[in-house]
Order: sequence, then C-alpha cells, then structure tokens
Amino acid sequence: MTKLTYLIPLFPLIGFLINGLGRRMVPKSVAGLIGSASVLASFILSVLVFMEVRVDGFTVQEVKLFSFIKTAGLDIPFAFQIDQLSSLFLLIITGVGFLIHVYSAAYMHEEEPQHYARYFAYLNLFVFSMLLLVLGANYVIMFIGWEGVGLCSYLLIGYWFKNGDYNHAAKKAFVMNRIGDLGFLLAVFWMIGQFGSTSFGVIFPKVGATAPAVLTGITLLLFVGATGKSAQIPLYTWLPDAMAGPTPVSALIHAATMVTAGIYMIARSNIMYTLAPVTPTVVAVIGLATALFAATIAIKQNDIKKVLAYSTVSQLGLMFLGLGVGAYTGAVFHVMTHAFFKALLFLGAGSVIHAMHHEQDIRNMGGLKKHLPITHLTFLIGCIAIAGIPPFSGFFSKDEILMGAFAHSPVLYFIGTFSALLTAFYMFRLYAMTFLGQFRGTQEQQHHVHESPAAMTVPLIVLALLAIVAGFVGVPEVFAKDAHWLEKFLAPVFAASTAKQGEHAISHSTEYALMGGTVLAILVVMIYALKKFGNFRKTAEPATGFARVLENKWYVDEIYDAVISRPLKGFSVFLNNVMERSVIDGVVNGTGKFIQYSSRQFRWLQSGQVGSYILIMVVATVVFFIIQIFGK
Amino acid sequence: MPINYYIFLAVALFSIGVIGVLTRRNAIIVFMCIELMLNAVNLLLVAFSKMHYANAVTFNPGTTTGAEAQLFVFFIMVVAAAEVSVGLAIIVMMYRNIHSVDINFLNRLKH
Amino acid sequence: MNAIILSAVLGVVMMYTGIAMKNRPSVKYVAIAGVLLLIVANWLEFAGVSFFSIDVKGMLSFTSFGLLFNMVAFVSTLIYFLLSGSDVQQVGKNGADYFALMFFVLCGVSIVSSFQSLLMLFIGIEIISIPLYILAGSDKRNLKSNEASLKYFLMGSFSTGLMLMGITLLYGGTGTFYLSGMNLGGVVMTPLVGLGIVLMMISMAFKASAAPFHFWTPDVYDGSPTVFTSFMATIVKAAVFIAFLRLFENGFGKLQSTWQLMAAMITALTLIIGNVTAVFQQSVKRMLAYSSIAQAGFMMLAVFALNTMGKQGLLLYSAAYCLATIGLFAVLIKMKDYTFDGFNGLARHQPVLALTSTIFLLSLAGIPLTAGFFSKYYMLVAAMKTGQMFWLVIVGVVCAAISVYYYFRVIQSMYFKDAAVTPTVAVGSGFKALLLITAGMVILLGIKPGLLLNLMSI
Amino acid sequence: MSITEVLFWFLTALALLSALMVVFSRNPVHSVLWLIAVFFAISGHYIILNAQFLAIVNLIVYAGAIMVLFLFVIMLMNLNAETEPQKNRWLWWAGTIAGGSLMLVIIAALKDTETKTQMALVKGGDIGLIQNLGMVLFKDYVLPFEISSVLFLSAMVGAVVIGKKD
Amino acid sequence: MFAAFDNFPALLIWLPLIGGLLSFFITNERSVKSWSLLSSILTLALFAVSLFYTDQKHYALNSVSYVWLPEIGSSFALLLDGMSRILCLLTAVSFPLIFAATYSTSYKSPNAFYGLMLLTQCGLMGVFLSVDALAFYFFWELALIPAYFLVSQWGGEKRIQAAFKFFIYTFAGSLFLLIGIIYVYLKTPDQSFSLVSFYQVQLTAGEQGWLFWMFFVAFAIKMPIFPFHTWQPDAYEQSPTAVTMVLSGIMVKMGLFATLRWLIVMFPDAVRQFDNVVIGLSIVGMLYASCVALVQDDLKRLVAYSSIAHIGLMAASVFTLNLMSLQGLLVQMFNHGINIIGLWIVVFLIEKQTGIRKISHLGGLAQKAPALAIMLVVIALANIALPLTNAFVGEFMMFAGLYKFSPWYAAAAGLSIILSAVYTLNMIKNVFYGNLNAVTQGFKEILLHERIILAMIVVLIFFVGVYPEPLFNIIRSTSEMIIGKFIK
Repeated sequence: MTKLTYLIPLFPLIGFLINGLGRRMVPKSVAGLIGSASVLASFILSVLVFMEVRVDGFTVQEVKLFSFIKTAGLDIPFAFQIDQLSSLFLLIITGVGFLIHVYSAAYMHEEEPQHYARYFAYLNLFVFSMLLLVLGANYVIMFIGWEGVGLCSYLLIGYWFKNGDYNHAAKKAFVMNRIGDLGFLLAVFWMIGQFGSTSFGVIFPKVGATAPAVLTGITLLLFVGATGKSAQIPLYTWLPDAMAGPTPVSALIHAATMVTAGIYMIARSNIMYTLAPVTPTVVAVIGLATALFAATIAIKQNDIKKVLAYSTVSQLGLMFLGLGVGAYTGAVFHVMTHAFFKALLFLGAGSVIHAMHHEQDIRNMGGLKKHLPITHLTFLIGCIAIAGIPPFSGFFSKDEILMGAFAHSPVLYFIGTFSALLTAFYMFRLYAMTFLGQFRGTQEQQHHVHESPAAMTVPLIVLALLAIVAGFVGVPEVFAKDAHWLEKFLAPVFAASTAKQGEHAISHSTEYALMGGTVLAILVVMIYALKKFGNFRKTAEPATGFARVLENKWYVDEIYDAVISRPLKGFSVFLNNVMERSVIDGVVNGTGKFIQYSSRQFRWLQSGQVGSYILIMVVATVVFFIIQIFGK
Repeated sequence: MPINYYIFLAVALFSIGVIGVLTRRNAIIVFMCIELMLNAVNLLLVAFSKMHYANAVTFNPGTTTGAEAQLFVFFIMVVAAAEVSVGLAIIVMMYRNIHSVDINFLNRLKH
Repeated sequence: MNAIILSAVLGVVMMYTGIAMKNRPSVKYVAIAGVLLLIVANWLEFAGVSFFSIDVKGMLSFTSFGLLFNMVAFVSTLIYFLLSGSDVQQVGKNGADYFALMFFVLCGVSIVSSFQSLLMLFIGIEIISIPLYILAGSDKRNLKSNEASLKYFLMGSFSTGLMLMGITLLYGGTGTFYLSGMNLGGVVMTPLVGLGIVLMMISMAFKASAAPFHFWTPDVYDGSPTVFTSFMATIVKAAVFIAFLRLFENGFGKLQSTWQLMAAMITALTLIIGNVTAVFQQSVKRMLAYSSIAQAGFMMLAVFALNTMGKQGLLLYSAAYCLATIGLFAVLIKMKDYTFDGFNGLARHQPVLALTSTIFLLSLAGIPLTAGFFSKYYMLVAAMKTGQMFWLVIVGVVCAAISVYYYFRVIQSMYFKDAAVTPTVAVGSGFKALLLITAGMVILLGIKPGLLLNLMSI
Repeated sequence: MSITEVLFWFLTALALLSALMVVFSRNPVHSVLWLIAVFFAISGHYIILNAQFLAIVNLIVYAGAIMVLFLFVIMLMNLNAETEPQKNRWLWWAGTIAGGSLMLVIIAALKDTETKTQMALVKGGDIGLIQNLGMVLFKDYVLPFEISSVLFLSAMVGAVVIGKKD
Repeated sequence: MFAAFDNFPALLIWLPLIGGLLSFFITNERSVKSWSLLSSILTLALFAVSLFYTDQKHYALNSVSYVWLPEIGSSFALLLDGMSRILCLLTAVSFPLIFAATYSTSYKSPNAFYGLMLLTQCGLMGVFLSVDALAFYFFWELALIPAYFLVSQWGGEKRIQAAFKFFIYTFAGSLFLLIGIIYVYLKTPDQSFSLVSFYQVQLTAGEQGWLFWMFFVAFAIKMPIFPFHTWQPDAYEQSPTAVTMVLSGIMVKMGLFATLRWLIVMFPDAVRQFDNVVIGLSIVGMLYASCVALVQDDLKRLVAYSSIAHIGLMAASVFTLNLMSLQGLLVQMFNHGINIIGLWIVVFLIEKQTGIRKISHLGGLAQKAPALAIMLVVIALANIALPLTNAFVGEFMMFAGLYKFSPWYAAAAGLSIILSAVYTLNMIKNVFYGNLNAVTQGFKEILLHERIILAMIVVLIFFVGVYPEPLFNIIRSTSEMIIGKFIK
C-alpha cells in the first residue's frame, strides 16, 4: 500500500488539472463532484495507509519517486515518507478537507461556473500541496509543499479578485509567509552545509553529534518559518486579514490545516528542538505570548470570522507552547482536535453568514437560535470544545499541553490557563451575541434567515461528533492507565526526544487540583459571558481607553506600516529618483557631457589665426627641446 | 673660425626669422622671414661643410668631404625659388580676391 | 624607380593632355589609364622587373615594404580617380593640370617611400607639398579655398624651415645625409643630433598633422575643394607616415629610447585633441578633418613602437584608412549639405550610399569585421609589444571609444532621422557599384588582413 | 686680429642688424631692401668660408631673382607702411619671447658640446669651387638634380594654374 | 575559413547567418516573417539533433577549428560543450518563440528587421561557441551591432539616445576587454588566441589584478550588474519588445557566460582576491534593483529591474566557485531566459491591445482575459522562483552555494526573495485584479497562437521545475571540469 502513496497527492492534482484547465467546460455540479471526489479518494487511500501504519512494529517507509536535484555532494530525491505522524496528518487533511469540499459545493453555489471550477481547482491544489508538505521525506519537498500552500492561500484569499482589499490581504499573506520562508530556506542551506543532505532519515541520526550552537541556529531559523506559516508573533497579522477569503477556505486553510504546518514541521524535527539548548524556551515563550495577545484582541472583535481568526492564532500559540515545553504529543493532539472544532466553528460561522446574506458583524445578529437550529447546536458544541470543558475534545488536548507546561514551569501554566479562560470568554461572547438575545439585523434579513441545505449541515454534524469524541484518543493516564492511545501511536516519532527529555511526572493530586481549578474557572467565565452578552444591545458610543486599543488590535498593523512599509517605500523612491537618476546615470552622462564640454574648449585653440598656430608650434618646439636636452 | 660662432650666428638669424613670422601680419613679410630662416640654415650648412672638410682633409688631402653640404645648399636654393614662385602666386591670388595681404583677414576657417 | 620616373612622365603627359583636349571628360580616363600603368609598373618592380637601371648612389632603396605601400597608394588613387575623377574636373577649368599635379604628388610619394638620404626626403616632401598648396587653392574665386591655400603654404614652408634646420644639425653632428651613414647610437648622442631629431620629428609631425602641430589640418581640409581634401587626407597623409616611420626606423632606430617619450606625448596629444575636438563639429567635412587627425594619432603608434607589428599595421592602416576615407569623401561630395543634418534620410533616398558609408564609418571606428578593426588591433599590439608606456594604449582605447560618438552621429542621421527631399545630387549606378566594391574590399581586409600583409614577406 | 676676423665680425654684425631691420621696419619695401642686405652679408660669409660658388649663386638667385620678384609683387600691390596697422601688443610680445627663448634654448644646448673645439676652415679648402662641386653634383648627386626638375615642373604648373585667368 | 559544414557548431553559426542575409532580400512582409520563423526553427531542429551526439566519441562533431589568421595565431575555433550547449539551447529555443509571439506585429522594412534579428542570433551563437579569443571578440561585437540598429530603428520615441548609450557603453567596455585579450595573448607561450593557451598562460598576481578588471568590467556592463546597469532600463524600455526579449533573455547571459568561460579560469588568484568585492557588488545590486523595482510604474522598467536583481544573484554565484552554485547558475541561465521572455510576451500582449505599459493605468484584465492572467501568474511566480517552477531549482542551488561561501551574503541576498514577491504581486494585483477602467474596458482575450506559445513556456517551466535532470545532464561534466580546473 505504502508503495502507492504517490496516489494520495496525485488525485487532488488530477482534480486540479481537470477543474483548472476545463473550467469553462465542466458544469458546476461536475466541478464540485470532481473536487470532492478526488479528495475523498485520497482520504480512502489515507485510511488504508493508516491501517497499515497503526499495526505495531511498523517501520518508517520512504518512497522515492525520482531524483529532483542531483549534484556532486547533494542529492535531493523527490521522495515521500510514511510514518505515524504523516499518516495522522494525512487523515486530518484529507478528512476535514473532504468535508469542507462538500460544504463548499453548496456554499459557493452562487458563483459563475468558471469561477466555481476555479475555486475547486484552487482547493484541490491546496490539498495537493498540503499533502506534499506532510508527505515529503526531506526538507526541500516539505518546502515545496510549504510554499505551495502559501500560494494557494494567496490565490484563495484573493479569490474574489475584483475587490482591492481582498487582493491586498492576499498579498500581505503571501509576503508574510515569504518572510518566514526565507528563514526556512536559510535553515535548509545550513543543514545542507552541516549534514550534506536534507533528508530526515539522514539528518536526525546525526543530530546527536552536532554542536548545540548549530542546532540552535537551524531550529531558530526553522521556527522563523513556522511563525510565518502558523501566524505567530511577529508575523501573525496576515491571518485575520486572510478572512477575506470564502469561509470554507478559512475553515480549511486558516484553521484546520495549513496554519498547523508549522507545528507539523517542528514536531517532525522534534529531536533537533529537544537537543537545541535555547530554542524550546523561545518557542514556548513566543507561543504563549501569541496565545495571550491574540486572545486579548479576540475579546473586542465584532466580525464573526475575525473572532475565530484570532482564536485560531491563540490556539496555535498554545500548540507552540506545547512544542516548546516538549509536549509534542500534546501539540499534535491539539492540532487534531483543533482541526475538528475550529473547522466546525468556521463552517458554522459560514452557515450563519450564508443565512444572513454575507452579514459578518455579530452586533447585527442575535437570536438566530430558533432560525438555525442545527447550526446553533453544532456551533455550541464547537464553543464548548474549544473552551475546554470536559469531556469534549478540546479539554483533553489543551489539558495535556497545560500539564506539560506546568511540568516545565508553573508560570507558563498559569499564563496559558489565563489565555484559556479568555478563550472561553470570547467564544461564549461570540455564541451569545450570535444566537441568543433577539434579532438585531434588518427586516429583509430576518425574512430570509433560513437553515442551510444538507450539504452544509451534514459536514457540520460530522465535525460536531468528531469534536465531541476526538478527545478520547488521548485520555490522560490520571483517568485511566494506558488510555492515551495517541501517545502510544506517536511514540516512535518522538522516541528520540522522550529519551532525551526524561520523565518529570506530576503527582496525580496536583493534576486533579489543576484540572478542577481550570474547569471551574472556565465554567465561571462562560456563565459570565453568557449573562453579559445574553441580551446584547447595540450601543452607539465608541469604545474608550484600553478597549479601544484592543478593538484596534494593539495598533500592530499601523506600527508595522510605520516602521517597515513606509520607510522601505520611501527608500525605494529615493533610490529611484536620486540614486538612479543622479548618481548612476549622472556619472555616465556626466562623462559624455565632460567630453562635449572639453570639445567646446579645444575648439577655441583653433582660432583661425596663422600667427597663433605658429606660435603654439614654436612653444611646443621649445618645450620638446627642453625635454630632449635637459630632460635627462 | 670656431664653428660655434657660426652656429650662434645662424641660430640667431633663424630665430629672428621666427620672430618675424610670429610678429608680422603682412603675408609677404612673413614669407620673407621664412626665406631668412632658410638662409640661416644655408649658412650653417656651409659652415659645417667646412668643418667636416677641415677634419677630413688632414688625413686625405684630395677629399671632397663637405661638398655634399654645399650642394644641399644649392638644392635648398632651388626649392626656395620654386616655393617663392608658388607662394607669391598664391599671395597674389588672394590679393586679387580680398585686396589685402594681411594674414589676419584669413579667419573664415576656425573652430 | 619605375614608379618615380613613370609618375613624373605621366605628370608631363597630363599637362599636354590638358593642352590637347582642354577639360573634356575623357581627360579623366587618360588619368585612370595612367594610374593603371603606374600600378602595373610598380607591381612589376615588386615582382623584380625594373625598367631602369640607374645608379642611385644609395640615395634610394626599394624595399618590398616601400613598394607595397606604393601599391596601396596607387590603388587608392585609382579608386579615388574612379570615384571622384569627374568631380576633380568640376573644380576649375584646367582639370588636366590638377591630374598632372596629383601625378607629381605620387612621384613624391614614391620617393619618400624609398628615400635613404635626407636630401631625397627633403626633395620628396617638397614635391608632395608644393602641388598640394596649389590644389588647396585651386578654387580660385572661393575665399575659403584661398585662405586654406595660403595657410597651408605659410605654415608648410615654415615647417620646411624647421626640417632644414634639423637636417643641418644632424649633418653637423654626423657629417653625412645618408640614413645608413649616420650610424647613430654607436656613439653617444650629441646635442646636435638630439636637436636634429627633435626638429625632424616636429616637421614630420607637422606634415602628418599630429598635435600640437596639427592646426593647419582642419582649416586646410575644410577650406580646400572637397575632392582634393580627400586626396590630401588619405594618400598624402599615409605617405608622410611611411616617410616618418622610414626615417625614424632606418635613421634613429638605435636611439629609440631617447625620443620615444616625445613620440608618446605627440601620439597621446594627437589622439586626445583629434577625437575630442571632433565630437563637437557640426559639418561632416570638418569632422572628417579632425577624424583624420585622430587616425593620425593611431598611426603614430607605429612610429612610437617601431617594430614589425607596427610596420605591418601601418601598411594595413594606410589601406583601410585610405579606402574608407576616400569612399566617405566620394559620398560627401555628392551631398548637397555638408552638415550632419544634411545626411538625414539618406538611407531612404539612397540606400546604397547609406550602406556603404556606414561600412566606411564602422571601419574608421574600428568595429570588427572591417579593415579598421585590424589596423587598430595591429597598432595596439605593436604599442603593447614595446612593453612600456602602457598608458598610451589606454589613451588610445578611450579615444577609440570617443570616436564612435561622432562617427555614429552620421549613421544616426542617415538611418534614424528622415528628410523630405533627397539629400544628394543624382548619382550614377556605376558610382554605386564602385562604392560597393570598395566597401567589399574594406570588409575583405577586415576578415582576412593576411591578403595584404602576407605580401610583405615575399 | 686678422683681416678675416674683422671681416667676420663686420659681416656678422651687418647680418644680424639688417635681419632685425627686416623684421622691425614698418615699410615692406624697406624690409625687402634690408633682406637683400642680409643676403649680401651672408654671401660675404660664404666668401670667407671660400664657398665662392654658393656666394655667387646666393647673390644671383636670392638677391637678384627672388628679392626682385618680391619687390615687384610689393610694388604691384603698392603696399606702404599704412597697410599694416599695429597688431595687438600681446601677440607681438608673445612672438618675440617665444622666438627669443627658442634661440636661447638652442644656444644653451649647443654652446659647449663636441663642436666646442671644432673649427670651420676659412680661406682654405677648395671644395667650394665650382669645378669640384660640379664634379660631385653630376657624379653623385645627379639623381636629386634630375628629380628636382619634377619640383620645378610642378611649381610651374602650379603657378600657371593659379595665375591663369579664368 | 568557410570550410566544411560537417559539424554542429559551424552549422549553428552559418544557419542563422545565411538565413539572416537571405531575409534582407525578401521584401514581402508575410514571406519574410515566415522565412525567419522557419530559419529559427531549423536552427532549433539542428540543435535538437546535436543533442543526440553529445558523447565523447562524437567529439569531432562538436568541435572544429578552421585556419583563419595564422599570421597572428588566431583560428576560427568552435566548441559545443556543456556550457555552450545550454546557452545555445536557450538561443535556439528563444528565437522561434520570439518570432512566433510577435508574429502579428508589422515593422517598417521588415526584411531588415528580421535580417538583423537573425544576425544577432548568429552573433550570440558565435559568442557561446567560439573558443578562440579573437573570434570570441568578433562575435561579441557582431552580436552588439545589429542590436544597436534594431533598437534605434524600430524602438520607442527616445530610442536613438537609449540605443546610443547602450552601444557606446558596452563598446567602451569591450575595448578594455580587447586590451586584456591582447595582453594575455602576448603572454601566451605559443602566441595564440586559443582557449587552451589562454588557460595555460602564467600571470603574476599583479597582472591578474588589473587584467581581471579589464575583462570583468566589459562583462559586468553586459550583464549588467550594479552599478554598470544604467543603460539597461532605458534600452529595454525603448526597444521593440522582440528585441527586448533578445537583449534581456539571451544577451545578458553573454556576460555571465564569458565570465565563466574566459575569466575565472584564467585569473584564479585575482578571482580569489576580488570575489568578495564582486559578490558584494552583486548583492547590493540585487537589493538595489529590487527596491527600485518596487516603485516602477512602467511594466518594461519593472521587468528590467527585476532582471537586474536576478542577474545579480547569478553574478554572485559565479564567484562563489562551488559546484552547486555553478550548476545552479548554468541551469538558471536557461530558465531565466525562458521566464523573462515569457514575461515580455505578456507585456507585449498587453501593450499590443491597450497601447500603454503604465501599471497604474491598467487593471482588471483577469476579468477580460483569464487565460492571459493565468499564464502571467505562472510565469511571474516562476520568475520569483516558486517551488516546482524552473527557476526554483536554479536559485535554490545558487543560494545554497552562496550560503556555503558565506551565510551572511546568502541572508542579505535572501531579502530580495521577499522584495521580489512584493513587486511581482503588486504588479499582478494592479494589472490583472481589481476593477476594469476606461483603458482596459475593451480588452479582449488573447488569440489562440499567443495562448499556445505561452502555454509552451508554461509547460517548459513546470517540466524543468519538476524534473530538471535533463538540464543537469547537459551541464554536469563541463561544470565539474571548470571547478576541477579551478581547484587545481
């Protein structure tokens, strides 16, 4: 089966080609069908692969297709690697991806055929790149997928290309990613220099014998890449803007899959991070900071998607915290659960927006509970899950990360918990303002509010179920011995790291206490939020003071603009107008001018007077005499 | 006579000729000064011829050393005569056109 | 010897032709026949057949180099007659006499290409100069022509004076007029000889219009009737350089170290002044005058270097330069307006003229695939082979770059600017064909200079 | 001080003086006459140097033929002093200084050289006599002699071309 | 010298030459167009055939030396090795593309235009093939002259000055090259211009020092790298697009190629001495050009500056002197040529319809011409080296090599990756996305043949991007030879 791995990315690629090239020929229905079917196919294959992988004693499989770059001293094959980690991500990507394709088929039905086909083409291309990313057996292939998904997100954010702001958002996303990619690339070059290869199989065994400084450098550079892709400080600003894209896209790319690429990459190279002295701390701190920072912003956002976006950023931050403290399993676990409930939330939001005719401001919603029962229910489940209320999936994954953090240092734990509380707060604020209270929208909106079609609700339901049960693959052993199936499953991937880390278990009592405390606090916050926003009234007066700062996202965009964009622009203008025109060009033209000038001067020698001519001759003669006779 | 005397005399005459060429504006005078220069040269040539003869004759009484120089003078005179005929013709032609022999009138061609 | 005597005789013949058939077109054909005869005679001598057995008393010596140069000069003259013969006759009433004078010049040319005694050099130079004074002034009613003639004459005879002084001093120092007899370098150089050499170099530089003794050139070339400018600027100039090289190689070769610096200075000055001043000219004719100074700078390199490469180069340079310039002047004569703008739209109205003049200009600028490139190439190699004063080569290269500027201005006018009316007088197809042949020769020499140079080793 | 020396100095003085007068006299006719004087002086030198042939030729050709030609031309154009207004001082001084420095440089270069001790034989040596010169001329120098005829031809043609009315 | 036609290098030169000379005499526009297209395709076909005889035992077919100027030790020697093969490939592929893409434009006196174009092709082939310094110099100029006439005859309104600047600037440079060549020639043991004897010549470090600059300035002007680039934007802006394609696609490679072929092996010490200077210059140039490109409003100038930036990287990687970057460079020379020609074709198609190149005046073309938009996006992204496009392979290796030379250089140069993304996306955004305006309202989808040409380029981009092995096979041995020479 693993021999046929190449089929997994191939199907979406084919789907992309068909939809992309034939976008004028294929009718909508077919386009949607092809799009979804291709992903379904690779999902089935992924399941098969998974079946193969999950049996004990499975060894890593590397499938080499052909040699991509082959020069003296460097051989980069186009190869795939199948192991527990990648198979898990395969499932998430193709599974969630499939659901979202189906959802999209209904959500995008208003589009014209060729754009509809274009949409699915992009979506398939994205899945293809994402699969390359997780399947790649070396960093170059990973990088190919890495930039590929960046491209797709660019294309999909700018999908409605008539809108200038959307294009700008798309551009921003791409450029931010590129900044990260530069870091990634440099890391790759460093690895080439250091290990003479980019294949996981070659590098990881050698890591033990490598100077810590080098590892720190490489890992930090890789982490720069991760901050770009996974929207961490300082490169996170693109993600909220990325909500310009169609909602399913946000669900798939900007919540479930692409943004977790950074986590995947670090988890993939866990051994390097474990052995690098400084990096883990950096990762943890940045992650935590992002988690907190984004959470604070999310509190004051009123665009339903923006809230979700910032929550995504914050959740990603949490995952990085997990990676930073060495709780790799926890991070991956959270990636999985997050994929489910965040996709669920986004699709739910999509369903709401769809119902509200592209109204995204939650201040104009409210009381949708009765209009959209299914959406409401599933959305609620999503909120509970993300808030981390047992026994929903979010609880387990988040708890595992936090416990890891506590084991590392209580400070991290408490800040993390605090951000978790904020999460609970803004999620239920969102829920309350959207579904509770009475309707605040316009009249005709009220008339047209309706539950979405099955193609949209079914994925919601499926995801909701997953959001509920997914947690049980990783039950912490405080509840039941060896119930943590996921840990066992991923053990081979992280074996080396765990060996290095050593055990620092927390006593069960402490763990119970912490859990209890956290859950309690979360419940309190939740109720408070529901009470506060249960029947929200629109108020005219603008927010003031700190709230204002939060509403404006700490003015980060403005700061970036003032510190980077504007100066760069100004500098370029200077180069173009002054340097280029005056200096570079000036020197060359100046030479010409000088020759012309001296030519004009020389002409005066030619006075036309025989007398002066002969005079010059005589003087020259005298001079030559002097040189000749007295010269030496 | 020491040859240096002749050298100095000739050089002096030559330079006077040059000065004349430089300072006068009348084409004819300029031309005459050039003739003066030529004569200085002639004188010097003859002097040299006798110098070389003096050196040579001590070893070989019948020598004709130095004759070539005097013949050179002869040729110079020949050429000078030819030049004069042409030169004066040109000057006359110019005089016909502009009724002047002032070389400073010749500045249509410049720069 | 054949060439000297025959050309003198032909001069006389032309005089009588003038008396016999006034100024009919057929005069031109007599002249052309004469040149052909001259070429044949010279070729025979080159091949070893000499009509006359005269004891020259070692005053002349006919080397293959000199004879080959005569060849170049005569062939150029032939082309010149063919292209511009009729224009020669239009200058004035007595066309035959002009041809006669030019034959006398050729006589002088073949003397200076073979002289061994300063006396012959002097006489040769004079035989070249005197007819040119006349030709310069041959457009009698034209004040510019008068002026040119008088300026040329006065300055020319002044430089003659300098040359004679030089010869005298040399004689005083060495006691002989024979280049061979001087055996300079054997003894330590005396001031007499030193001053003599300086004066010789100055007077030759004057004749070759090398800076700072070039001032007559632009005025004279500009003032003289264009046909004769073409003659003066090409064949005569090349001949002077041959004499220059011959004098300094056979005469003062052993003393090279003592005058090389001076030669280098003159070369550099010539290159710079010639090229830079040409940049700002408005009239193509005058520009060509300055360009001839610039080219003289490159030829000076041969005198500076004084090696085989330089000799070959000078030969090639003479050929390339003569062909290109004669062709260019032939076209220029046909123009109504001598300014750069006068060339506007030539490509549209007279494509052949435009094409050929482009080739000539490219050759003058030293672009590869034209004879001009290899001539410059040889000069540069010669200069570099001496292994000293490398700055001179750099100056040369920079100036070559500058020269592109003014040569290409003409090309621009011809091809990229346009004019309503045709800028030329009517031209015959024979003329065009001839131009094409000349251009072909330029290119041929540009691809295989060996065709000419290998003859030297015969 | 022998008679020769006296003559030498006298002629030298005469030559230099009249040469200066040629340059500085305002009236062209005077210049011509002074130039003739120079020629006479130089001829005198020739005689001292016992170059009789040249002395005679110099008088005949130069003083006789050429200068008369000059005189004719000047008379023809009846140029008198007024025809040459005073030119600008600057060029005058420049010219004088240049010429003077030329002389100084040459003399400085030549004053004490190998020729310092050399003597030009005066009153003796018969190479200057017409017979010897003739022998040499027509034995060794026949070629230039012949060729100079070409020079004359061209000069003649030139004079004709220029002078002929058309 | 016009000896037998029994080998590929000679044919590759004669074919365009004859084709060009012939087309001067075909005055009918349609037929001269088809003739020149045919001729260029023949050349391509011939080259394709030659690819089957690359092995050592057919060496005789790929190398030739005619007697030319025995008296000065120069022969008309040509060699078709890996290095020249890849660039001849570029030349052979480009011209049919160019002719086909601009087939619809009609020039005044087309025979002259196409004749000169083919002569340029001949010159370029010669530059890449000749292994005799003098012949090399000849072709170096021969490629320049027709280009000069092409630009100043058929270019934009400021064409004459632009072309003149271009010509004099490059010509001056090449004169110094000539001096350098002569000097080395005089130093050669056997007074010969052949590449072999040039490689053998022994030079002191001092000589190498100034000779290096004599050669390098000429090449640098041609590339051009900062600060010798001033001729380029004007020339590109003013030239007719077909010529711009030749200039930017192929002619700039002359400088890089010459540096590889003639410079580095001859002056090893000097290269070691000045590598930091040159690489520094190149990197400054990359960033400089990228920044300037940010604020260009003219499509042609934008592409011109982006080209300068990319060339900068190539120039830098020449002097890193490690196999990886060298191979990357050789491959990239081909890829960059293809990509930039693609870009020019798009620019050409836009200008053909709208008549303007001002980015700020365009917009929304994607609505009217989706096919064009897609092609452009692909080519533009290839131009900024997105993975799975051809440029990625080359630039990845060059960067890796540069990193090997010095991480800091690589990091600095890396900034241009970001900048390039910015200006490219800006261009896409402003030209193709957004709403229509008065100018773009009447824009039509591009014609079929134009689509086919672009599609071919796109396919090429992806093929090389996914499976570059064939290109590596062409250049592998030669690049190893060069580095080998250098190491020893």
